[in-house]
Amino acid sequence: MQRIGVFVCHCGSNIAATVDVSKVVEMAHMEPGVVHAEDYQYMCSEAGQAKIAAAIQEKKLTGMVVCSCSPRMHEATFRKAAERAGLNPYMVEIANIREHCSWIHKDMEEATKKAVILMRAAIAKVNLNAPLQPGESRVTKRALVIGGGIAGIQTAIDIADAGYEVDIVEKTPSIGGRMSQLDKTFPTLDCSACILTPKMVEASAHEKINIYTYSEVEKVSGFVGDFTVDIRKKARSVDMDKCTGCGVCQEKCPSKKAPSEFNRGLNTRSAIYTPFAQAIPNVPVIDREACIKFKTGKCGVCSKVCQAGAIDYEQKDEIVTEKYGAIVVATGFDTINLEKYDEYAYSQSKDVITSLELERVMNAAGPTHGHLERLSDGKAPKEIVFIQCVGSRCSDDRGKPYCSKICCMYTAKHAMLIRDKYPDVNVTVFYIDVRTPGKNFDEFYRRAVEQYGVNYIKGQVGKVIPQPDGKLLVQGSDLLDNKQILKEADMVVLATAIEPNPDVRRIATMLTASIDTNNFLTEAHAKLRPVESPTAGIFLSGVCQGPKDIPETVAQAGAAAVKAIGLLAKDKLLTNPCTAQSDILLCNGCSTCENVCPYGAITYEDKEVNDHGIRETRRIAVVNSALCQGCGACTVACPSGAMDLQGFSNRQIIAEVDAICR
Amino acid sequence: MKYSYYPGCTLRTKAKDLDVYARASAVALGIELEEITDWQCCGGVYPLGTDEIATKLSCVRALNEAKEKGQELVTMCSACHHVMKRVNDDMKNVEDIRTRANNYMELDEPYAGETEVLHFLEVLRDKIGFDELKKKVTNPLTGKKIGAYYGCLLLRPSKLLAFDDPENPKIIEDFIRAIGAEPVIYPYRNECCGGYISLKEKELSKSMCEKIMESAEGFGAEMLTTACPLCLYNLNKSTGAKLPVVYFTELLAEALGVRGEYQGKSAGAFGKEEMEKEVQVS
Amino acid sequence: MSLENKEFKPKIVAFCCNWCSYAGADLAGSSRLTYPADVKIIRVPCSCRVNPMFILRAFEKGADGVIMCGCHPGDCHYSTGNFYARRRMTLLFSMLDYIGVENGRTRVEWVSAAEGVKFSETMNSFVEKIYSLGENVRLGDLRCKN
Amino acid sequence: MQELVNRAKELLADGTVARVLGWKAGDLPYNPEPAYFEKAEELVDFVYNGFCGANLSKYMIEASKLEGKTMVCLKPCDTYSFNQLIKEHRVDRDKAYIVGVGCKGKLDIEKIRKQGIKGIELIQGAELTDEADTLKIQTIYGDKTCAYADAMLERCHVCKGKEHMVYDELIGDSNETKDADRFDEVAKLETMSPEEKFAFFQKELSKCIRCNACRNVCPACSCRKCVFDSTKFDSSQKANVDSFEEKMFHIIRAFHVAGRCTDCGECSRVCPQGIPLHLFNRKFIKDIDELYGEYQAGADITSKAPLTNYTFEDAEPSIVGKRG
Amino acid sequence: MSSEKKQAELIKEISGVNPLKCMKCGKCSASCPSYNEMDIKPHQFVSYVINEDIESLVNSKSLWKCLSCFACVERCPRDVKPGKLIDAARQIVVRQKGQNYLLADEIPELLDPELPQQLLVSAFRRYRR
Repeated sequence: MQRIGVFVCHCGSNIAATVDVSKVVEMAHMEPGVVHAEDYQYMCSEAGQAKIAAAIQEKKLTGMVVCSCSPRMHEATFRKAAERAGLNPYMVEIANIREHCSWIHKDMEEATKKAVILMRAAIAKVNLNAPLQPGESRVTKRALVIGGGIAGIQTAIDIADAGYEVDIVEKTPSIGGRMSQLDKTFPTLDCSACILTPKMVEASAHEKINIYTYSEVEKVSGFVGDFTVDIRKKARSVDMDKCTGCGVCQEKCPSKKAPSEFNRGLNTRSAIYTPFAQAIPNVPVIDREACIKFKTGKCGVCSKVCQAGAIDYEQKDEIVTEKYGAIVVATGFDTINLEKYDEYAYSQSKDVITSLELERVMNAAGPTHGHLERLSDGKAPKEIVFIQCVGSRCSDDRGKPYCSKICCMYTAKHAMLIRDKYPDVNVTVFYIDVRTPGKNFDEFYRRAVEQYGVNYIKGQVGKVIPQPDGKLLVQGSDLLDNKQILKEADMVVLATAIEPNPDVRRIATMLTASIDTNNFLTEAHAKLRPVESPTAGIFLSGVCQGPKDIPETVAQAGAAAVKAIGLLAKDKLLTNPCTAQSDILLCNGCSTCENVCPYGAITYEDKEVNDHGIRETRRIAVVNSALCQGCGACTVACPSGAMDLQGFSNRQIIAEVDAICR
Repeated sequence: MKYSYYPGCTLRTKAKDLDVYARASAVALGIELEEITDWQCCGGVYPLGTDEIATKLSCVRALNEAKEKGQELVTMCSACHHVMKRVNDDMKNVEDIRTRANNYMELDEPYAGETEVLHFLEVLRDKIGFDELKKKVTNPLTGKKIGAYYGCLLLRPSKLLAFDDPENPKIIEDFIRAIGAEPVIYPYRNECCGGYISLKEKELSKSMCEKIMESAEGFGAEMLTTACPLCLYNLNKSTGAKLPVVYFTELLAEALGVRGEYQGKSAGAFGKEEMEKEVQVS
Repeated sequence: MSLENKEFKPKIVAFCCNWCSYAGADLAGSSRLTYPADVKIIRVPCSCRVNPMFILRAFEKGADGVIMCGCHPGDCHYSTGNFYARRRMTLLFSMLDYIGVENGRTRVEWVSAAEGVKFSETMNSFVEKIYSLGENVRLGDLRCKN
Repeated sequence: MQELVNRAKELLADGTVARVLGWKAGDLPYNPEPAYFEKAEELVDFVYNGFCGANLSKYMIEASKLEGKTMVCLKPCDTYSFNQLIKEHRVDRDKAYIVGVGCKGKLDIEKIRKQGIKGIELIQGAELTDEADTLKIQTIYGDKTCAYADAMLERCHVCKGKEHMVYDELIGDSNETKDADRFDEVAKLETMSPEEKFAFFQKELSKCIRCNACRNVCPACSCRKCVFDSTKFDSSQKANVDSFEEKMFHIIRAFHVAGRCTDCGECSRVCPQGIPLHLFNRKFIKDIDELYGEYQAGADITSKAPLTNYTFEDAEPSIVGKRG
Repeated sequence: MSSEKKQAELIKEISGVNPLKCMKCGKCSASCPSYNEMDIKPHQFVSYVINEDIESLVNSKSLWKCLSCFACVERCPRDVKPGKLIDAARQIVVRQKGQNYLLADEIPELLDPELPQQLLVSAFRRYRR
């Protein structure tokens, strides 16, 4: 029989206001095996933990139940406390009487009853707990960063500076990401390239950083500390070692009709191309879809003009397999498709553009060489209307329910830059709310209004109406004036909602990292573990976790790096001892469990058994506890019940069921 | 291809053209439109109130008849199409309405939205295909610049009607291309003409129609085409027929070369046999 | 009369996977989204840990409804656990339906860690369903009832 | 039958096999039982007739542990079970010399009795070689006849076919006996109201005496120790005191063999209470076929079993309430 | 429950709309073709229902200026659909006896020979009990 202690936490008033904690303590005494029960204000506090330690030692406890907040919150805390007092940490069970009880119920009697039942279930379970010892696994001292935008670059540099090897895998031909497409950055109006390019150079020159561009993660296996990753290096058709980056091939390439990804399709590029002048590596790729040589077999101009002989039409995709201890996801974002928002006439007029397209228009390396002009006729606009929240804050199925966070600030930036450079252009912004939390942000927005005379109108736009003369009639609300206004404009700029890069779903599935309904990666804790995924060894950097501006992204990238470094600094990791075990006397050796194990942790061995006097050799399932992650799929697949999961055994769960239904 | 056909009240009276030319074209296209027996008017406007049942029953009756015949239900009129589709959606997805309506109806087997409702334009696009239609055109309307006027009922609410992009539709434009003419795209083609209020708020609806006409004209349209009797009436009435407005079925019949023979005929002339006879002759 | 007056308080067992649904339940809690206290949650590592024996055991001991929640298909922390669970539960529920146990007493719902609202809505609707079905008399072990 | 005996003698004589697994006559004309024969002279007791319904594949689990090969007689339907056991590493293919025996449908003594034929002394026409389609039955009340088809086991009316899935040699021909669809009964039950279904199963299952005959005969129920006998689930050795116990036992038993059950029908054949236990297994088979694609356990030894397989698009459990 | 509250609840029930979802962006008013004719603007309908001032709503001429064109319904980013609220208010009026907006006597003068049936039928459904 166990000697169980029950510790009921008030959590200030979080629990005690709705649950009669003294009643719970009283009821605890009536449960089998309970030799000690007490309540305290904050069990997780130092004083609370001291009480636990004292009880363990004085009452010689062999198991304990803490009735408190979610085990996802403080199970680790209480396990450590128990261990310090000499109790095996796996003899601790948590009854979640806060998130699952006091916070959701109003009636004290009802909540108290439920808390008692939850406590009973935990006691019933702990009665069947057995001490467990974690195993050890090694840590590969190398990190993988998926995505080479500012988030990935910053994370890689920080990890590399701490002395660990880092690989960056970037899908496109160059690192740089979205930030490389921006013209200026708020709130200081620095030139984006001027602050990004040095970071790109630093990453590429760093002896600890290895960059795979034009590459994708193909397969991930393993677990924290010991991931194995296949990386597909897509055929560049250019030998990276030979190419000098002279650019002649791009100049001479006769196929120049492919839409430029970098310029958001506003102009075209050659079939052999580097996305932009400052690309790293400065080695072009051949877009085989656009290349005449690949389409027809004739041409070969690039090969002829290449002095270095770097063009290789025969190059094939290559799979590189690497081991990593930690993986950082930094896959970034894209703007949403505006197909469902055609009331803004995006598909009907060239002069309705997204803000990201405006960045390219404003940029000296962009399609208009930095001149502000209408894309339809090249004329200089006199009236520009900005529309905020296009696709953001939409609870219907057209857009995104969240605020994209960056639009208010970049729209103020655009408005300000236009008014600064072209004082004769009128700028109107239709907004729902202007959201500017951040250092010097509201001041920035107010400057747009007060110094630059940008006309902010509170109200959404209902329809953009292209006119026969090429002008755009913007029909919107002015809610403060209670008017519907019709405004003639030469250009309309849509602050389009951002969404996680569409690849993230595939990557999350490979990493078994969870993802929310909007395809943002979920953090382990919204407040306390914002840069870790709930999946151990996976860290989150940048917009893949939620909308962010550049300073926030860089801050989070650094934080993700620190978390990864903390992991890589360890030589060994303790493994979860809640793994499956096969009972050799019950195992049929039928291989059913092996077929459902996602980790290949189950193998079969011929073992000599002594089954109540019968000695024979049997085919028996053996679990490799270093590989087993403790999901339990095998335990249900096993018809004989030979396979059981430590910490969540059949009898333990049944004891909980019984206690709840009692 | 055989469909249950729901003409609706207006097609029997003021909008005969919409009906007659549709039937003529159907024959030419090898489609059989079997008129629903004893159909009753859909009411012309979808009752938005979630507690309205009685006003939906005439639609349920027609839908159920099509279900029993195992046919899809086709309408020509935008309003009928709108009301039918939405009532059908209620019967399919709103348990309360389905139960109550079925209680009234006393059918052998309860109706639960099984019938598919199609606008004739959808039949042209999805069942026949505009490419196929193009092949059957004998008298292409080459050179005609035609503006499509959608109005509201065909497109909205887009989730329920699932007809076309509500802000940038293209079904009528594709239709116009198929019959050999040139579509004129203008921004007000999905803006309301104020049809429903044209009885009592004549000034208001007039200003709306003028806006639409001006826009279409500005973009070079020589005529407008619509699927809605109310829009046709209102646009003609309120703007003094600045640009001619015709039903899409009339254009279709003309392109298929069957317009002349049917001009001025009533729907009665379209018994199955007569139709076959007439088409063979032509 | 006395039977009718006796207020029916159902016993409802919810199996929640540790990574998504249990976290979703925590989020429902921290967002103060209420659902009836009749629901008691049992934490399992993954929905694939839920043995049909557990569900039958719950009914045997007097549960009126059993619901299992896991990560959305494709999002399982262990990659494939919920796929197996989905087949197992589909077959089990079909069998229970086949022997005449009201189908509404069992349910599977996929709830992610971010779906506190869905968790609470799911529990509310499930409890409502169980109230409408009333006490479970078809599967219970009569010895467990008074 | 004589051909079988002769072949068995040859195989024993040339040392190919160490023993023969077949049937020997019982104390009544209709109850032959599985038996091992290790010497040629023992084979005088060997029988193979219409009452040899027993599926011998399960015996091969133990026979696989013995020295030398065992000649085993398997009917077409038995070979599915044998294959399934190979797949689960429970039998050793190399330890078996499989003689695929012909089958013209197996007989059910209960069906004969139900026709009012009692006091049976002798039955003619049950031999494989008999061409007659009626049984001549000598009883203490005089001679009776019974159509062969009317005396067949339910499972033979829905026979999976004459083909042996695995064998070393074939002896004897088989008849086509299928004249019904195996899912008809299940489909009929599915259309009943919950009350009717419950009443039906309540009535059938309340007959169960937990004798474990179904479990003992089932080739898929081959666990070394059944969960209902182990301490792993707190479910062991409980007295059968309430209606739930049988349901739990039979549902779990069916669930444990789901995707592995070859529908050999032995459970129903051996049930002393006449409970149509195959209705549980067939329900799972029908669901699997409908939801995950047709699957016949034991048809091969490589395919993935339905419950250890999945697709992303699998039906949700809520489909249960939505179907028919 | 006060009668104001009852009326507000009735509107919510008939329309199936939860006005609290509104984020006051004004897209409905920006889309409305009848905006200038309305005394209570589409986006304001939501506040009137929240504030339980149904009296003002049912007396508003906006009820009769609404075209039921669903532009606001289509474009509302929050699934509030002011058009449905307006229709519900109109229902409340026409369900009260003697509140018919269209009187039988005035029909003849409104008619013209070209007028399609549909217009009359729909007018009856929109304006009369």
